[in-house]
Amino acid sequence: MDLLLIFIGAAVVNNFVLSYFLGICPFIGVSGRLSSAVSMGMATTFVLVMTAMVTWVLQAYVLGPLRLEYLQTVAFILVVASLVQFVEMVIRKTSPPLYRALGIFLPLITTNCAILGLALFIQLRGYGFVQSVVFGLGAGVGFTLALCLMAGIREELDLADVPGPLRGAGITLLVAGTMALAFMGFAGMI
Amino acid sequence: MKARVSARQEVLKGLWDQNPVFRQLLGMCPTLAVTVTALNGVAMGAAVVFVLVCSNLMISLVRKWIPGQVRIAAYIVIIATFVTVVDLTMKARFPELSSSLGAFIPLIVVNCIILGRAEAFASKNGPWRSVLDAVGMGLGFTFGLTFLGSLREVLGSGTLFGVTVLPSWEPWVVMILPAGGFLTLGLILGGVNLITRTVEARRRRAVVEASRVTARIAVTGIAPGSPARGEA
Amino acid sequence: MEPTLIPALVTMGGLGALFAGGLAFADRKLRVEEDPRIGDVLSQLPGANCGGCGLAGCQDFAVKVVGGEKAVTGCPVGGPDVAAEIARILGVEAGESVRLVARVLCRGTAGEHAAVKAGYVGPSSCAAKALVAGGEKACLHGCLGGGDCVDACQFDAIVLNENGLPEVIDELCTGCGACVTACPRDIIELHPEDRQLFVFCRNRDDPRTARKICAVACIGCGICAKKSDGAITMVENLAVIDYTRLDPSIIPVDRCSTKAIGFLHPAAPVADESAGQAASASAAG
Amino acid sequence: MSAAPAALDQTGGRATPTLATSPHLHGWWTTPRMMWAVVAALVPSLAAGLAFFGWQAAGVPLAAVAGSAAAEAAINRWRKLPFTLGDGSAVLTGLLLGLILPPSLPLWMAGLGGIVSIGLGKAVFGGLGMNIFNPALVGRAFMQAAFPVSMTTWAANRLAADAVSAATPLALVKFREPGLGAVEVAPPIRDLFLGTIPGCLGETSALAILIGGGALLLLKVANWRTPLAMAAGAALFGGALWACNPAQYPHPLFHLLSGGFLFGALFMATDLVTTPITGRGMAIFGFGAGFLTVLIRLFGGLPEGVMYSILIMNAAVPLINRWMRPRIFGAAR
Amino acid sequence: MVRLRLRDRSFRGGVHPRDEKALTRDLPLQDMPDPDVLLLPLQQHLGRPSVPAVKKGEWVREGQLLAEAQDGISAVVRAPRAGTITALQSGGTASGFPGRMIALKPGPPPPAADGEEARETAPVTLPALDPGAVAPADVVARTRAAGIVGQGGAAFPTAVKLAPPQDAKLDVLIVNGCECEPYLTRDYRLMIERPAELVEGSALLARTLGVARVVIGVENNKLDAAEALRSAAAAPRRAAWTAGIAVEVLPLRTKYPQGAEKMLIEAATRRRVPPGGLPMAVGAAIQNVGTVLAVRDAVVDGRVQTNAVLTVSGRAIRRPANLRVAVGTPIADVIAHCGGLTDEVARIIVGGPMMGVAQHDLAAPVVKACSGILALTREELGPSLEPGNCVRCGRCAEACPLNLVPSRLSRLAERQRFEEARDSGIEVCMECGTCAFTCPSHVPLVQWLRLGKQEARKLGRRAS
Repeated sequence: MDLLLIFIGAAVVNNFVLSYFLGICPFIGVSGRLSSAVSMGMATTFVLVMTAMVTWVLQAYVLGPLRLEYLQTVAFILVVASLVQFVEMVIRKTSPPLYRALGIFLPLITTNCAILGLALFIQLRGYGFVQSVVFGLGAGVGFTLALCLMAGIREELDLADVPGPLRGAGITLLVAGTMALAFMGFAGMI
Repeated sequence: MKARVSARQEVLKGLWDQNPVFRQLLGMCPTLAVTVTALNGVAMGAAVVFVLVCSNLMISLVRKWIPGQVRIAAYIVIIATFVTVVDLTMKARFPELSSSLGAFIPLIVVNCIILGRAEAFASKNGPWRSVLDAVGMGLGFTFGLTFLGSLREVLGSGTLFGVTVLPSWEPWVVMILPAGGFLTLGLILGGVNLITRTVEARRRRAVVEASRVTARIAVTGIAPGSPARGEA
Repeated sequence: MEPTLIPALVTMGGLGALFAGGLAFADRKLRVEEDPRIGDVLSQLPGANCGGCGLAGCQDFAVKVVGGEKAVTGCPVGGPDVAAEIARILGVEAGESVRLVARVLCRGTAGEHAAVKAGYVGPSSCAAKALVAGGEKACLHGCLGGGDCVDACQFDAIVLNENGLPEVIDELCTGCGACVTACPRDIIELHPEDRQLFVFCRNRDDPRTARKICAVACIGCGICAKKSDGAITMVENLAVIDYTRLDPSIIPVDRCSTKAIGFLHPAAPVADESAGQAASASAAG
Repeated sequence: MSAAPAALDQTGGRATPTLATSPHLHGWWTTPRMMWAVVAALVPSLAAGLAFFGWQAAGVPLAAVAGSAAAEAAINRWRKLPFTLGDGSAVLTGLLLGLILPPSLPLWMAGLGGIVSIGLGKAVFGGLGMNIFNPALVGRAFMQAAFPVSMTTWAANRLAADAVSAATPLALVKFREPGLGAVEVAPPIRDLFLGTIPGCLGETSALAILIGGGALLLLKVANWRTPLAMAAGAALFGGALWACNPAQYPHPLFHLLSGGFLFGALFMATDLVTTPITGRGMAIFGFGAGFLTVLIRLFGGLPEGVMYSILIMNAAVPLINRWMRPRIFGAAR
Repeated sequence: MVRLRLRDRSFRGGVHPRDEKALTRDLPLQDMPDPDVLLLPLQQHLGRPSVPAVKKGEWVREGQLLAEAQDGISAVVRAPRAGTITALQSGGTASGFPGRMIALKPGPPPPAADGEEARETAPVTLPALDPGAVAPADVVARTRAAGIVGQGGAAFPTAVKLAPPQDAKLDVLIVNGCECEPYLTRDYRLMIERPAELVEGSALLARTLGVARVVIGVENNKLDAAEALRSAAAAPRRAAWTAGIAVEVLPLRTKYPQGAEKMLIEAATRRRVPPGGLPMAVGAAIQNVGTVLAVRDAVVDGRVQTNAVLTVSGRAIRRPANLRVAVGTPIADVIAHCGGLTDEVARIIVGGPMMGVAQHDLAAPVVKACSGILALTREELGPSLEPGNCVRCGRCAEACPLNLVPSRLSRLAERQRFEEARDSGIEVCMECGTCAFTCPSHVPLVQWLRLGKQEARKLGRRAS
């Protein structure tokens, strides 16, 4: 039950994009087409889960015992960036189709605030290993959900007469704002 | 590679032409998250300016020694170090501000502006220009954040930098909620685009006017309004 | 200070060395062959992987630009400088010496020169109009006046003038050819900027019909062709200019009864030396 | 030029030949007629609201309509678009908004809501037919977030059995004393049906809503699938919970009749622009909205969830339309 | 007795425009006197134009060959009346676009010159054939020689449809008597006036195609026609050779476009023709009642197609009528024969109001497949409204009998995203106009769809 709450909380109620403002850059950048949005969402979810595991281990077995908490930011980002780059290389070599579908999004994810944000949240809330993984998964699903909804809307808006100055990022932010208003309905659920 | 740019222009481009908030749409996460008040905007901007200047300078200095494959990781470590400095300093000196900015101070590490400037500018230019670029971009970011923060603070609480400016204002709570951030920035972006488009259209219209005049001269041989007209 | 600093340095140094070494090794082992230009383009990009281009990061953008799927100006962060650099790498602006400009080859103003057969109800787009009995004008080869070319131009270089015909603003025209493709009647062509003599009509109807439906149509009389020394030929009742053989000074433009053939700027002797001579010569003769 | 004018001369030259594409006939329903029909269908609800809350309550819908109409006219004028108040959509948006605001709301707030509805809900997308979210609900959600206190202050219903208390039935159930069962605090179904309870101007009387909404369904201005599916979603989910624990959770009929459920189902979820275009899509949309409504009501922090559930489903409409595209006639399964 | 049943068969979607058939339904078919000049377009059919076989100034007999078919899907043009060829010219046609045509002035031959033999002046006739004994190949040849084209609208050369490829397995002939277009009563009059010949012709075509079953589909607003056909189809009244062929008259729900090929086949057989497929894909052949009668007349009576049967109607026509006119009669003459136009005329249409073509040039002639000439007033066209934005009400998708989403397809075409439009099935659209009829915003859906189809076809078919 606890894990379910963590999952729903991260996926819907406190959606990373719509209520924590994490991962806004890809949310605006990669939500133009639904196909890219799905791939991006899946790649991000993968990295989030991986980050949750790796940073938890790093914190529990290296930084914690050595009392180096102040190095968190540096260590986490280093680990995440290197790991993502490594995974990208592996996928690229081993499976070109998978690389085209997911891999090309990986470098974009390193600088996604959601990744580092997740790592920091996990430490802040003191989650255990399994909780961290579920939290990462929930955050990833929530990110994918928001991204896909937005991509669907933007494909629809491609056919609409959005006023010139608002086209692109402007209308995306306004839609995101309205979605944030709508998601306020979930407030207080967890 | 490009025309020589004056130091002044190097700084100024960040303020409007390549403003990271309004034009390049970089660093959106903190832009939206912390701009609940104008003060937050200034503080966040200052932190970014510091990190940007230091990291740009450092990267520009060591750029020749970093091998290509690991340069991103190296840059991140450099940036992360300065971010940690800022984070710890703020926690010690301005605990209130630090808590209101929350996780977004450590998250400066992954702010696209900083890594972007490192890759795009500092890794290719000398230390002096890199610092100028950093100052310009940082100030542009600060300006964007402060503007957004002021607007949201005034509408959302009737105050500016904590001072009441609209005494009998019924606060629009929505402005300090996430939704308000998205909506305000979306509308501001629309406004900025409207301004640039209007300017551009005016420039275009001037060109068209000029071409019309040329055509008329070509047809009549007389420039409109020129003294020759009377004789003809 | 000392005791805290050492483990910190060791940890970070260790982590850094570990990952740097691993990545360098992996890079060597797992390298994938690709177009060298992708790397060159990539090195010009900001590298922030911000997704501002709508693609999955700078690498993806570089691949798409090299592949021609994305415009060189597609990176909003890089701005014009980066675009120029990418263009240089791709050789997009490969030494084009003659500037091409779009030219509209119809001067049949509806209701004035060109007969109108009926009122039209429906979308104003030329392509849609052409489907309904060929639009309001009786001429099935002339400008439909719906402005599809205007919409197609990304540079605002083409406007519908007060006569309902498109007009190209030379200064803004980049010669991209979008209007040429957009026009369902093929009345827009790209020509060198300084070219002056054109046949401003595409009507291929028989002389009687042509004369009836438009006062400025080429009626296929062939007078210009006869005196052109072979540079103008009559194809399906329409005068066609072979610019490689053209000597504008010998073309009897003033003998064209409908003025379908003529100079872009009729009284612009300065713009084109030979055109000017032709104008004055014919005026004298 | 041809014989055409000659032949038409038989009419004294008054008719001109026309080029136009087939079909040459059009059905009776036009967009303005549909919009005004919905406005007319809202009259019973408005009348009931005025009966319950007094003539002064008319100010709120009037201010909302004025705000939205003014915004529409101003924006179109600025963008140099044709004047569109005649198509009724701006008036409809304002009226819908006015009917889902508390009767005691300050008038300037209602007007602001109307402006936000049109500006943020419609104009930014390019005007009629282009918007993703229901404009009236965007305005309502904005107001709810902007002025949470004013938006949850209710006037007492003059015709209510308890004409002093001013808490809505949903709030009574949501914020009841621990230990009390849902049934004990909920008003009788008869009051919910007639509307003699506190609440938003147009939402209280199920009877009035059913009269207007039913007419729309019969005229086929609104599609019956969405409201039916929405009722089914709420009744099934609410009913399942009620069956598990009747003391803790309210009866499904309570869900259907209380708050803005019927109003939302019949007037908001049937909005043409922001709901799916295929029958199956409408069913999914409605069911989802009904389910989310009950979810938010029972487990969220707010007593009412109709508005949010419809807005959330609005966001999913492009995806629903995409996946529910009908199979072309004769295409293989 | 054929009764109207609420559950008569039909198809999904469609619309119910006011049928307005009362204007002409009770007016028997009349012959119209010949006009001064007949204009015979060389292209009165789908496919490539025919090639003239006569010269200017020549005098021709009625039924004489004027133009040869150019290839398989082309049809011959025969002289509708005896007369003199006055010109080979270009002129306006009812499609709205100009085309080549032969001008023929009806009249007696010029006096024979000295020493010349008096020429044959009787109409050209083909030998009458015995419908019970004629070989299928001869029916096809006769249909081709008579220049018969489909009367259902597309004007497809009928001979081609009567000779399906060897591997086609047909088991039913569907005769289209739906006449779902409002105003038109031409098919209705034919069914009422010539039921026996229609049944005979249907049996003839069934024999030619090798099928044993005929279904005549009639909308249930024409139950008297269905009744007439049913009694004509009753076994005792039929010729002996038709005994092996079952002829069934099937009342169908009155709904537009019930007469569309795919819709009628579904209603009659519950089979669905796949997208891009022909009726033969589901074992059905389909012919319009007018076509069936034309083939029957050509075989049994040896007559060539020289007349067009059409309805002249609309509230802006002074005297509506059902007429038999010589092919090539200018529209203006037909209108004049019907008393001319009233002042209220807003649009003149050739064909039905749902799929017909608005006319700007009334000098254009009536062609073989012409089903009607309508002159409508402003009120008849429906509510007057400036085309507005799509409000995504979904009425077009609900009404589209082919299950397309017209609003989206038209928007894609408008935005020139033809590839996506093609992938969403725009080429399946038959331009029946159901979507645009029902659109409350009066979006010109059919026009955009037509553009989209044209461009999608240009893109070429991608192997899928």
